[in-house]
Amino acid sequence: MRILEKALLIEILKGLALTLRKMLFARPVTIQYYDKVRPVPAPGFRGRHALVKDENTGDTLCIACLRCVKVCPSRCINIEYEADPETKKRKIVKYEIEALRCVYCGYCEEVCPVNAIVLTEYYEYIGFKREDLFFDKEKLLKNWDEFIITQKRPYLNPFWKPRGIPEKFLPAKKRQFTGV
Amino acid sequence: MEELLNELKEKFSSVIIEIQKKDYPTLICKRTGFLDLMKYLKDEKGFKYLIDLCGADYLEYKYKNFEERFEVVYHLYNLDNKVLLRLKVRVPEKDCWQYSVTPLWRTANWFERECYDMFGISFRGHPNLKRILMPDDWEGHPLRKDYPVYLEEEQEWKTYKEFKEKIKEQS
Amino acid sequence: MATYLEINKKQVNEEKWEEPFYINMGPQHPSTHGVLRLFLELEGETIVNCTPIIGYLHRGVEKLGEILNYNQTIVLSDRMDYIASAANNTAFALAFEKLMDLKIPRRAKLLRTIVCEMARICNHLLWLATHALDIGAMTVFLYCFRDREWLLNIYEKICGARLTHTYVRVGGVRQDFTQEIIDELYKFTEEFPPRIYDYETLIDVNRIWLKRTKGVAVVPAEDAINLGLTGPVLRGSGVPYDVRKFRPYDAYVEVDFIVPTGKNGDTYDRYRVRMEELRQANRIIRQCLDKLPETQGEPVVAENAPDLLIPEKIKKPEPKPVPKKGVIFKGEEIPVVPPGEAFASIESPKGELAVYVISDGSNKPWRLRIRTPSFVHISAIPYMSKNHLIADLIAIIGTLDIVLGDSDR
Amino acid sequence: MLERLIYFLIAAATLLVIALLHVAYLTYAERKIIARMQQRLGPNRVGPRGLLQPIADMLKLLTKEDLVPYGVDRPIFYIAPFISLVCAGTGVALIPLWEKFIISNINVGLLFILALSSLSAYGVILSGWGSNSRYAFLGGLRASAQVISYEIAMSLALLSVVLMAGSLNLKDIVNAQINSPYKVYLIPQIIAFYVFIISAIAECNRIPFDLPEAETELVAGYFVEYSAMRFAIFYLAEYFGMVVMSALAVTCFLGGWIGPFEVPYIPFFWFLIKLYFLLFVYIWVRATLPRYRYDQLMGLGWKVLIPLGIINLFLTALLKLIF
Repeated sequence: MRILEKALLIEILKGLALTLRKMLFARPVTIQYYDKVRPVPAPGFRGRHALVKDENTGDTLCIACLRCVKVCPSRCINIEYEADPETKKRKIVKYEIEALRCVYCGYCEEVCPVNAIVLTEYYEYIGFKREDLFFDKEKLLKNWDEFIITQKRPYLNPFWKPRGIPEKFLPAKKRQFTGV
Repeated sequence: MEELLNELKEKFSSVIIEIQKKDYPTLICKRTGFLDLMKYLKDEKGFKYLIDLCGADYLEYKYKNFEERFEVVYHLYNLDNKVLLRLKVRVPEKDCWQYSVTPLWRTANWFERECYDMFGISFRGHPNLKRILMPDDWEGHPLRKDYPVYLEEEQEWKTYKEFKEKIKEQS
Repeated sequence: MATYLEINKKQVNEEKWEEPFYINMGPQHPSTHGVLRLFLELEGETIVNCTPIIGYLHRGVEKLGEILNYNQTIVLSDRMDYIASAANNTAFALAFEKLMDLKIPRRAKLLRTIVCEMARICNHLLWLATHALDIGAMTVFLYCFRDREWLLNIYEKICGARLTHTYVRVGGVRQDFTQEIIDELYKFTEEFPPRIYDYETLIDVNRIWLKRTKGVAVVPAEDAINLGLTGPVLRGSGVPYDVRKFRPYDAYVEVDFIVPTGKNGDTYDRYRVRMEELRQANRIIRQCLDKLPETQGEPVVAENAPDLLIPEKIKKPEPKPVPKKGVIFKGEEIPVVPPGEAFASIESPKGELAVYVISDGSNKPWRLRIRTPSFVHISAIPYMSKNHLIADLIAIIGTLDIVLGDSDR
Repeated sequence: MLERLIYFLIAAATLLVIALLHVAYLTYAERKIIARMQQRLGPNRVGPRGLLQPIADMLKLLTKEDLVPYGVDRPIFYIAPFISLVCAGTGVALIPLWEKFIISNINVGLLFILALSSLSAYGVILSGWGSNSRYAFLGGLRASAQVISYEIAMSLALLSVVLMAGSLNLKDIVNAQINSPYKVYLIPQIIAFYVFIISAIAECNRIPFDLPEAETELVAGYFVEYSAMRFAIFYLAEYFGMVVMSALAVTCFLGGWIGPFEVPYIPFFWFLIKLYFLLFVYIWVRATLPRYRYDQLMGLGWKVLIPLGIINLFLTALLKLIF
């Protein structure tokens, strides 16, 4: 029996049958990119950076606490700020992210006490020069504008208020946060 | 576990300086006679599997209570009794060497090469002590505490500098 | 470089007709799985000597770990074994938690176990794909990738990234699963086992596959332990050493699974072990999912876990009763992390991944040592490939399941 | 005389163009079929459903830089691809596509094709030798050993066909099949067919016997150093070889142009159907099977196929003697 099976190439024929079956009946699982784009990434996908725009002032929400600068493992965030001498309120002068250095860990959005920075779910971005992927404040705000019009409001990024993290880990402002 | 430690302490009283019990029992050993201890552990006590061998640099370490600068740390495992044992040997900076355990565990071959590469601790009796991760003509030992994390331009790898100049000439 | 020159010097014996045939396999070669370079001395097609040369992907993770805080170091671990990064994350986190003496909530443990086992399936699928492709069966490659894609999509929903997850943090995990993820994972565990038969029909009993794998690169158990081989490679030789059983971590104590072992220690046995592990991993995921509702609503981070941004200094809290005169409490710094050392190891899909960390009280590790399975496995290539053919060398690289990011760190 | 020459030239040119188109679209078919077997899409960008892909590939390869590595043996390096192509392609002229369409009806047709396919090994060996690359050299060595050993098995398989037909002329072989009780030699010569198909796959260096080029072992084997047009020619030669070998199998075992019923206006219909099926088998096998190891390949050739061929030949001769 064994010899017969071997001589008749039974196991090879089984393999051939499998590939033939796949050819005739299975549908391709790949898609041709750009004719068809894969469905929108899951909420919380860590894609292009953006600074959340304050609807009222049209400026960023950032309070220049520098937590994101400190937590960034690849040190790709650079902030310059000036402090108001009277109120001691800080104001951002420069907010730069070097996207080529970023490792997309999402720590910055998680530690931000006011939910000013976000890694949006937008992933199809390119640059022809290095400067194109060097985001300054204007570009980051523009990224937000481009992103938010595609979203349902209010928008809440999962990393702003991670599921299952006890409230005491979150800064006061984040606890009641429901989205922008 | 206790029995083993007591037995070792009796038998190798000249080798073992101290026994600590933190997360795993730790033997702090002297260099002389260390190979005998290892051989005993492997052949008689069934520590057949060397999980890890690494170096550590204690330059300006805050909680240090010994003089020597380096430490070589061994993690041994007994597959039958499920016992993990940590051994430490302190190596002074001036004569920076340690006995090789490659004849006992073949795993140690590359671990020791890496330790030599990163800390400059040479291993006596190693068949092929060469750099492994860094290029052969690299200067310095990167994991030492006095080795900078960000290199200055003049500290760059020689071969790379020559290569850059060569490209400049050609273009 | 040097190896080549050294050997070149001693060769070319003019009196002799034969001169050894040297071949440089890699660092650019389709089947060395990365930038591994093998310097081969051949006699015909038989390998007389094989010298692996590594270090082309050396990024200094151990050194970088010394300037980043504990949570940031986990980001580095993603880039080591980038095929199963969740397992690396867990290994790092376990060592740090041991150091900080944290108690992890049960839910976080279950979640970690799930992502670790998902990583195992991902890794074994990729291993099977490349191993089969190396031996020439190209269709298995695509089928494996098809199924791996599904898992990556689930990963994307879990943590927002497909490859470099950074899902585990010191003290727990970064966020909880949603019901949607749990449902999808259930669906996956239902549908995955039949898909394994797809691959097995193509290669399992195929005479060519058997000829290429049976009796190739046999490692006896004694030698395997001595060489430090771990994981499926060691279990293929018949040693049932599995960190999940021997030193259980996370939720592995709660779940029921079998550690498959081989007999002969050849390439085919290692293949069988890994195929069986795919099924076991599927079972473990299933059991963990079943246990998840029991822990509904639990936090996923330990009570006293450090923040993501571990502060550089902590001031000692002022004691409530006023201290004696002359004793200055205010402003005295206490260690952020208890000084000391910790060693933790996990059964990563490739083998035993051990992390040894020494702390000096600051928020950064003083010394971070990572023992990676690939590093040890590559060092076994000279032993395993002796007197084999070049074609077997490809099978050996495949069966060891190495990733150069893992070995070079 | 002149008339005959013109007829001959036109026929040869037409055949060449058709054969080249077949070869080009064979690459397309291979990519598409394997893609579908692996649940992929396959080429679909150039033209409708990617139908112009082979032409785009060809244009791309022709316009690329012709790289000559340092230290190669130039004349050999230049000429090797052409040897392969010519040897593989000439065979088409001898195949009787139809009763009345055969360009060169010589009496030793079968022998000539065998000779050509042996010669095509020269292209492989020379390119391996001339490239001054160790991988190419190993590929060349493997190719020479493989081609020589499988040549024998193939000749033995064909020899039994020759015995049955009593002629080396390919047209006569087909005619003999038509007059035989089974209409095709596939049934009485099933063992020979088995041996022949396996040797043909090996002869064309296809998976599972693609040792000389073994992508994952020797990178690309003998043509690792080639680029642009010369690379394309090697590629063409390989697919030409497949077409010729399949056509030979159709002629010698599957009864050439005859079919169960007559198809009007298309005399080549049955020939092409059989040819396409065999080509599909090549691709199908490639999508399914892993690769043999070098020594196992040799073992299979010498220990299984050649004895089988000899036994079959002996049996055929015996039967021929009795009946």
